[in-house]
Formats: sequence, C-alpha cells, structure tokens
Amino acid sequence: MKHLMKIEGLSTVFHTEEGKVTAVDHVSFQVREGETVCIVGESGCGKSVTAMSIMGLVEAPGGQVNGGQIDFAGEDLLRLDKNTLRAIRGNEIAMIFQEPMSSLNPVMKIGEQIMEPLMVHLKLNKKQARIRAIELITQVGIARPEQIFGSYPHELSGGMLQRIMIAIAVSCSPKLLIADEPTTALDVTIQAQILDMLREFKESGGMSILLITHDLGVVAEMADYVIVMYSGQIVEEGGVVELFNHPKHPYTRGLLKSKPVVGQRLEELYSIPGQVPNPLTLEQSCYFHDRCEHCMPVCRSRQPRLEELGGGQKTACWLYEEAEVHV
Amino acid sequence: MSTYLTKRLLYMLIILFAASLLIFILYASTPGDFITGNIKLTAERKAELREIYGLNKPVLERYGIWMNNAFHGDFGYSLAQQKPVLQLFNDYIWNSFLLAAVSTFLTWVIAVIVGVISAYKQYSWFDTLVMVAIFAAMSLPSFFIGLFLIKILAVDLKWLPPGGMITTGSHATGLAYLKEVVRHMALPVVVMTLLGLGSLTRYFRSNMIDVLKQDYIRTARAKGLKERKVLFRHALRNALLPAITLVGFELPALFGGSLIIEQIFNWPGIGQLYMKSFGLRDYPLLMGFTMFIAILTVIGTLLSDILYRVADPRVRL
Amino acid sequence: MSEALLEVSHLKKYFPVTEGLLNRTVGHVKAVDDISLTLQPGETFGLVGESGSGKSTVGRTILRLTEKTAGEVKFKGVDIHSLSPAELRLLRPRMQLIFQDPYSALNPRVRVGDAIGEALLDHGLCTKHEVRELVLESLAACGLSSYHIDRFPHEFSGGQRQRIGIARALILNPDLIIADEPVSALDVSIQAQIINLFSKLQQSKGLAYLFISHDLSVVEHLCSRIGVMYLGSMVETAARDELFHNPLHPYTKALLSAVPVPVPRLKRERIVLKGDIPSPANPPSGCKFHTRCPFAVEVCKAENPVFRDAGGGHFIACHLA
Amino acid sequence: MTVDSRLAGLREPQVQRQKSSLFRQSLKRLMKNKLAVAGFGVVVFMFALCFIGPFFSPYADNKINMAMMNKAPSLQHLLGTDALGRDILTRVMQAGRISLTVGLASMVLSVFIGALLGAVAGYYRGIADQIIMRIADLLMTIPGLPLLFIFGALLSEWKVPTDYRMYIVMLMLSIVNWPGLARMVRGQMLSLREREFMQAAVVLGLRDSRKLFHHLLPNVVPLLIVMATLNIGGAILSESVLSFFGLGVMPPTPTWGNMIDAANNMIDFQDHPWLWIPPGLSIFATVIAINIFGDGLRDVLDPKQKR
Repeated sequence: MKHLMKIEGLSTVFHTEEGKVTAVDHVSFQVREGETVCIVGESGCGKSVTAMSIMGLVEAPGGQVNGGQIDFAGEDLLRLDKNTLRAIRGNEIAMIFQEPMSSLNPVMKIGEQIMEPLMVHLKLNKKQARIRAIELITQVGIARPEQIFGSYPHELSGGMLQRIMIAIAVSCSPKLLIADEPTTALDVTIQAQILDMLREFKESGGMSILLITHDLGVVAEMADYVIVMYSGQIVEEGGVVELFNHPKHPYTRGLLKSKPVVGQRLEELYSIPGQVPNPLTLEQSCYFHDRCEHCMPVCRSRQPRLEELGGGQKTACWLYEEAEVHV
Repeated sequence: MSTYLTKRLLYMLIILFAASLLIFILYASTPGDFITGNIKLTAERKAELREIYGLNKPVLERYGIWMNNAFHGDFGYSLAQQKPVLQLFNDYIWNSFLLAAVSTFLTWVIAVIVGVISAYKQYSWFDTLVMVAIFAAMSLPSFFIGLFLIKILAVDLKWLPPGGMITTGSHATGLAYLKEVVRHMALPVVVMTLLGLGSLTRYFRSNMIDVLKQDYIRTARAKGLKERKVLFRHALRNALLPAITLVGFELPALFGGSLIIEQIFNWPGIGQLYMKSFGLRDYPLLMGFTMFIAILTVIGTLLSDILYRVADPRVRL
Repeated sequence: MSEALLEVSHLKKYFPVTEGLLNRTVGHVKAVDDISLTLQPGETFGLVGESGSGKSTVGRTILRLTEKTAGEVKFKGVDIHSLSPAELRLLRPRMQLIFQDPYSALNPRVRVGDAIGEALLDHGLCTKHEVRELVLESLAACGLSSYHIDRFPHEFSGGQRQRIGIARALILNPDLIIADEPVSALDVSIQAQIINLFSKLQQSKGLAYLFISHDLSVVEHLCSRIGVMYLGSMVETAARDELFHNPLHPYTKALLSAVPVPVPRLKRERIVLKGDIPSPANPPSGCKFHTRCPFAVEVCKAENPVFRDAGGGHFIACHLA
Repeated sequence: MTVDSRLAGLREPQVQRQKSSLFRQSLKRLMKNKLAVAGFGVVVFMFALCFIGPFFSPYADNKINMAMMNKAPSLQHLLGTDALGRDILTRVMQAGRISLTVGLASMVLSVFIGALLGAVAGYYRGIADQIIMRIADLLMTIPGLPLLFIFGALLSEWKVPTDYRMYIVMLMLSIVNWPGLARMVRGQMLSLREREFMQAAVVLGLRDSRKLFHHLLPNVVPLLIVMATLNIGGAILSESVLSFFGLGVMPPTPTWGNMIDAANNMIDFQDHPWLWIPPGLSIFATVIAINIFGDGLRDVLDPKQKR
C-alpha cells in the first residue's frame, strides 16, 4: 500500500511559565492509503499535540513545531505557506474532536457550519451548498435534516453533534480524517454508533483515518496499525494483531494488562506503579524506567531507539537491544 | 416570556417607588431651599411663597403630592427657571444626547476594533501598549483631563473653542451653524470617548481572548477558513454577544448627560442644568432629574436582560 | 438474612422543570424514578448506566445531598431523610462519598493534611495531638507519602488527588462509601491503581461500596451485585456473574455488546442501538426503553413493565424476558 | 479541551519542593509581571512621597509668604507657589496624604461593609439575602454622583468642621461603593457553594463555622484583595471630583481634588497652570499605578485564570 502521509522526526515544544515542554519528541510514522492508524497513550503523552501539529494548529501561547517534516501527498505540510495549508485543511485533511458540545459555534446554525467548508473548498454557491449540507446530514443518519439544518448546537445531543462534526469533516471527501478522541465524551451505546459510522465512511470513501484515543478497546476495534506513545515519544508500533497479541514494550504490556475487560474478570488487576514523569524535568533516559519492572542500569542513562523487530513491529526498549547494551 | 416580563416590571416599579421615596427624603433633608437662598425676598413674601409651593407641609405629605403629580405626568415646576421640569428636560436633553450619542458611538467602534486586534495579538508589543493605554484611560480624573485639554488646545493653541455649544453672540444658521456646533463638540466628545474607552476596550479584549480559546474556533480553523473569517465570523459574534447587555446600561449615560463634562465644557445639556440648579437648590428640578436617571437605569437594566435573551439562541424563555 | 447496611426502597427524586423567572413548574425531570436496592455490610453494589440514567442522583439522594421526592433510605435501620440536620451531621462520618472529578472535589486553598484531618477534629473523634498521626496513617493506606501532608491540591496529579479524596473518606472509618465514577477521569494505568486500592481497602476495613459507574468492565471487576439503570429506572439487577453471562434485559445486552474489547479482529454479535437516549425531562411512555429496543412490541409502548424476580435474585423490568 | 489544560495535565508536582505556601507562590508569579511590579513601585513611591516627603520640605509649615505669590516653578520652588506664596510641591505632598488616606480608608470601609453583607447574603440566602440585595439594588439605581452631591450639601449645612469632613467623605464614598462589592462577594459565595468541595464538606459533616471560615472565605479573599486594590483608585477619583466641586474635603485641608479647584478661577486656569496641573497628574499617576498593580494581582489571584 502506498503511504498517504509520512511524518519524519516531528517535534513540538511548548514554552510555559515553568519551562520548556517537549510535547512531541522526534516522532516518525506513516499513514497508508485506506488505513486506520491509532495513536494510543495516556493524557499528556503528546498524541493530541501530534494531531494538532499535522493540522498546523499548534498556536497556543508558546507552542511551536520546531522540527521534522510531514510529507502529505508529496508536499511537506510544515513548509507550506499559510494559504496552501489552509486549502488542504478541512479539504484533504479533516478533523473531528473530543468535545462535540463545544466544538460547534453556539451562535451559528448547524446548516451554516456545514456549508462553510463546501463553499470555501468546493466553491459551491449557497444554494448548492445547502442541498449538499442536507444530504450530508441525512448521510450521518439524522432524521429530519431540514429541521436540523436550521437548529443551533445547544438543541442537539452530544451524539448528534458528533455526527454533525463528522458530516462537516467528510463534506469535502478528505483523504485523511484525524479523529481526536471522538467518542470519549459519549456514552457507550452512542460510541458504538459513531465508530460504526467512521468505519463505513472509511470503507466507502477510501479515506485514511488517524484515530487518537486512550481506549485500547476502541483501538482493537478500529485500528489496522497502532502507535503507542509515552511522554512525547513513540515507544512501540506495529500491526494491530501483532501488537495486541505480542506486545513488546513493558509499557504496552502494562497498559494491556491493567485494563479490566468485560467478561474476563481477574481477582486482581495488574497496575503500572508510579506516574507519568514531569515533562519539565526529563533527562537522558528511557522515560518509562522508573515505572518499569525490567529496569536496567542502561535504562536510567541512555535513551533507547525505536528499532524494527520483524513483522513490521517496532519498539524503543533496551530489553530488545541487548547486543548494544555494553557498547 | 410574558410571565417573566410581568415579574420584572413589577420589581422595577417597586424599586422605583423605593428610589423615589429615598430621593425625596434626601432632597427634603438637604439644607436650604430656593426661597431661603434668595436674599431679595422679605420674610413675609418667603412665608407666602412657601405656602404657595407647599414647602411648609410635612415631608411625607409633600412626597404624596409629588408622587401623585408625577403619576399624572407632572414632574413639578422649576422654581428658578419658572418652567415645568419636563419642558426644561426637553429643552436640554437633546444637547446632552448629541454629545453622548457621538461619543458612545466612537467609543464602541474604537473599543471593538482595538479590543479584537489586541486580543488576537495577545502578548505582542501592540497588546502591551493597548493595555497601558486602557489603564491610563481608566485612571483619568474626568474633570482634570477636560481642563487640561482646554488649557492646551483651546487656551494656548487656540485650535478649538474652550466651551459652550455655539460662539457667544453668534447667529450662524444652516451649515455654518452645524460647523460651529461640531467645533464646540470636538473637545467634550474626545474627553468622553477617552473616558469610556478604557473599560470597554478591556471588556472586548478579554471577551475576545476567552472566545479565541474555545473549541469551536479550533474547529473553524480546522475547516480551513481564512483567519479573517475565523476572527470576524466565528469569534466576534460570540465576543459581541455578551456586550449586548452593555447597551442597556448605556441608556442613562445617553440621555442623562454628564454632570462633570458638561459643567467643565459649559455645554448646555441636562447635566449642566443639574449643576446650575444644584447651586440654586431648585428641588423640583433636582428631584426630577435624579428620578429620571433612576428610571433610565432601571429601564436600561431590563432592556439589557431582554436584549440578551433575544440575541443568544442558547437562552430561552 | 442479617440486617442490611443500606436499604433503599422506592426512592424517587423529581427535579421540577420551571419556566421563566416566575418559576412556574411545567413538568418534572424524573431523575430517579422508583429505585430500590439493598446493600449488605462489606458488599459492593454497582450501579451502571449512561448519562441521564440518574445513577449519580441516586447516590446524592441517599446521602441526602438533595432531598428525596418519595421513598425511603434506611442506613443501619435509620431513616436518613427523617433525621434533623444535627442528627444527620453526627451520622455523616459513617457514610462517605468519593467524587468523579478529583480536581474540583478538593478545596484549592486547604492543605492536604487539613483536608483529611478536619472532619475528625470537627466531630471530636480525636484530639489535636492525635490527628497528625491518623492523617499520616490514612495517607499511607492510600499510597501517599508523609511529605504530602503540607502540600496543596494543585501540586498533585489526578490519580494522587483521587487518593487524597479516598484518604479523606477513609479516615472517618465509614461503613459505606458511595463512589461516584471515581476512576472515570483517570488514565488507564492510574485507573488500575485506584481500582486495586478500592479492593485492598475493602478487604482490610470491611467497607461496603455503592459503586456508580458507566464503565461495565470496572463494575464487573469490583462489584458483587450490579444494577443497570436507564432513564431513572432500574431495568435489571443481578449478581455479577449472572448479569455478565446471562443478561436478560435487552438494554443490558446492548450495553454489554457495545463495550469495545481490546481484542483485535474479534467477531462478535453486536446489538447497536438506534437513536439517542431520550431526555429524562420527557421520557417515552410505557417501557422507557421501547424507543430504542430492537425487540419492542406493542405492549412495551403502552405499559410500564413491573420490576420482578426472574429467579434466583435476578430482577428485571421487561415484558419480554 | 484547550492546549493550556492539556499542558496542565503534563505538569507534575516537583518532589523536591519544600513546604509550600500559596502566598509565596502567588508572590513569585506576581514578581514575573514587570508592569505590575512597576505599578506597585509607583504606588509605594507616591505613598512615601506624601507621607515622608513633607518632613524634608522647608515649606512644610505653610507660612503665608506675600513676596512669593503665584510664582512659576523655579529651582527654589520646583513646582512654583500659590496665591498665598505656599510651595506647591509641599502642598501636593500634604494633599496626597489626605487623598490617599481617604482612598484607603473608604476602601477599607466599603470592603468591610460589602464583604460582610455580601457574605451574609450569599451564605445564608433566604430573607437576609433578599433584604441586603434589594437595598443594594436600590442604591445602585440612584445615580452615584447626584447622591454624593446631596451628601456633600448635607455636610455643608451640618457645619461639619473642615477637619472632620474627610471622615464623612470616606463614609459617603463607602455608602456608594459597597453595593457593587457586596454583589460580587455574594456571587462568588453562591458559585463556591455549588463547587464539589463544598458538597464534600457537607458529606464530611463539617460544622457551619468551618465551612464558612475554612472553605468559603479563603476562596473569596483573593478576589476581595483584587477588588479592594482597584477600589482605592476609584475612591481617590471620586474624592477628587467631590472636592473639586467644593462638596468634599474643603480648604484649608488640602486634597488633590480641591487644589485643582484653582482651575475654576479664570486667571489661575490660564496663567498659573502649576497651581492645578501637578495635583491632577498626581491623581492620574497614583490611580494608573494602582490599576496596573491591581490587574497584575488579578492575574495571580483570580481563580478564573487558574485551574
């Protein structure tokens, strides 16, 4: 399969009051055409910032992409001028967010908000955009599209709003859809509907999905390829089956073991001790070392590199680089 | 909506009633009156006049009469000017309105523009400059800045007239009259705009900063909209919405004149009328004026509420 | 049967829906609509439901943080809702609450040690000299260090704050802890730590939990009996293994099948429910679930099913099962 | 979720830190705001100038010197002299004492009344709330300046000795100012009551006094400090207006406001600007410094900014 997007050494930093935080630290991965890639990790691991960096929307005070390249359909997104990037955004790369309730403008009608990208990117006129918007509302499974078209966000439920967000996202038939925790704020039964819908759009539209989530269940259900992030770095990646069946990195293993699974109750849950390190005081080491059961002296002093292990699986862990330990 | 309105109106009336009582008692206990202050009158004439104006009656009875008349649309009779208070208001209020309307308009336009730009470029040197200017504007003693500008621009440089609405003894008409008024207006308008600008700019700036952090702004950008559109179509609407409540609060200022500015610039408005009457202890006029402002304040508050409810789709009645 | 620790019978909590500022009541949100449950000492009862199911309101009404509309809450045989404020205050230490959001549940201006120890002092359960020792003990039991005692809440991560919240409840030696979504705001690795802490404390202190959660996997792990709520009503109650392996209510079945399982390429039969959860202010007639139920028949629209025993302590409210 | 809050998740507590104090942390953050520090510097300078300055002035006795009437600024009299030959700089400093005292004292009084009534209204609600807030509504309906004017006129009639007038002026300003503060404190109390930590206090069965003094009030104080600071500036401005119109503090007690009264005299206004410009600039400098400092305080203390 051809790659659609290839990210190479992406780094994003935030300059905060207390110091510099490297939220995304030399991250490289690719998304192939028609593939769903999941980035999984806990809060603060840099998964959302990675998405915002791709969109060119890291602009919070002090935030800045300061290295790497994002090759998308032959162009480096980080080196495009603002207008070209804007033409790609919402058009070839679209995005949906975690909080559907606050992601739509509260004082604009739903219809208007769906029409905007249609008019900007597809250059439809108002009339055509309106017709298309109503089609889109129908496509995301909402009855009475005409009525919804004229309503305001606060009149709809969270699940409906997320459908509207999806309608906006797929309106210009993007090649890549970035979904940042799209179901975290929703109930399980609604989550199932939204995930089904994303899968349908992916299959019918041939688009790729970059799904960002903390929920390993969602990952297993949706992903073709999985990337595990920890403290701004990728610690493991691989095909979904290999990664779930043979996790290599102690963090990945820990995550999988610490999640209770319906119908597979254990007497005691495994838990990873400690907590995520302070991003302000990271030192040259494996960032997971002080929570790791297999911590070795080298883990405290040197950073492991992400290495191929065969079968397309990669991990950044000294356990798998024993040959190099004594160099 | 109607039940809400009824309740609000009722509360409004109660507050106004209490305010009227308070105002009346305050003025009634204010020392001296128009007659005492007039040294030309004999003691008998004074007593006679008191009788005529009902000033010898007990306070509460006088209040009753005052209120009764007010309900019939009669706000009393100015003793100094020998004219009905309402007629005097009508004579002066429009001068005040002219001044207030122009400066309010300017204040809002400048505040919105500067506030939006400043918020968009938060932490830039422009923003810092604006912040300092905002604090400066909020810290100006109104009468002092008025005097200061008169001294420099009118007295020393002689660019603009120092006060009044038309040049003394002028009989200009038509366009010449208009030009004269505009020249006289310039300084008081500048001062009033300056005084209002600080807090309003700050209000828009902080509103806009809050709005720009919202998720839907990120969504708008993610859609690939132009920055101008994100700012003015998506952000500004949300930032302006709460400002609608301020429109109502401007009401007393629009029609109530400005005591200080009109006094300093000798502008023949209702504020100056009040100041003049205050020196003369012309109670009917003073009470009428204070009550008038109180009414405007209460109506303004109600108006703010209604406007907000009309404008915000999220608030339903 | 021994005396129940907590007995909730036919509890109702309606919130009035008012219009205008005149507060004319135009309807009711039936947040809790006829809920009954019993909790034995040392037992864990799980209350599961989606948003709007009223599960949190059940917890809050039991603790009388809001007044009930009807029904009865008996804690150790005492009717909580008939106590005077002073009597209630004295009973408070016996039943504690753990909040979902560890950020807002702690006062930002109170040091951790004070936050944990102040209730002891206020109830006169120990002297000023003893309190520090007891606080340290409680901190240690919840996996926190002694140097944390003088810190302020903002210096802690979410997981640590949840530990502080647990320590604050634990120090009073309660019989019952109502935990309202205590791990929902936490990351997976931290979530496991807190769940284990809950189990450990139950074993060592003989606590009873009313565990409120939307997460079935967590509830399955911790609870011995589970109740499933939908729009203010209990639709199914059963012992843990019974509920998870033999769910009878269509809603429970759908809920169970909707939970994503971390096993890739898993083929399983899934009941995807249509539509949205109706508003609790305007619930459907008859069985409240009939609008989304794949098996609904005529009778479901008209009649509210009775909550009945389907055998062996497995209760269900459904016309079909 | 904003990037800020995402970052908040990233920030982990630093283990090595010693026993912390919220005050010290706030102070540290305040010191980073250069503008606010500068504002504070100016405020301190003005206070020092007004309260200590006169001791170093050779003209502090305010002796009438007919030979030195209305002299323009010179090396001898840096800001010139007035109609009685008194040194303007010294007068400005002495006036500042009164103006600053009035501003400070009226702030203390209005904060005291406002905070007390606001807290009572917000905590007990019910009847007390109704009564207090209705009175506040009423006072806010009547325009402030005419109200102050009436009070001022009353003062003149009661023949309040000029020495005592400043105390009455403080009281007047407080009467006009407290409703706003009370409303704010009440609003803050009401929103705090809804916070989960207050529910936690209920579940813990804490006493009312502890809930009020340990949980509610400490969360109101920061906002109160900010409002109080900004209130000083407002009071100084109001006092100057009153005194300028001869309804506040009257000569011979000098205040910045009644010194500007010189501008009401056509000749002094046009030809002796040193009589009225220095006190005006003093007001401006002091108030802007207070406002900037207060705003810096707000950034540090207002919980709305923090999470």
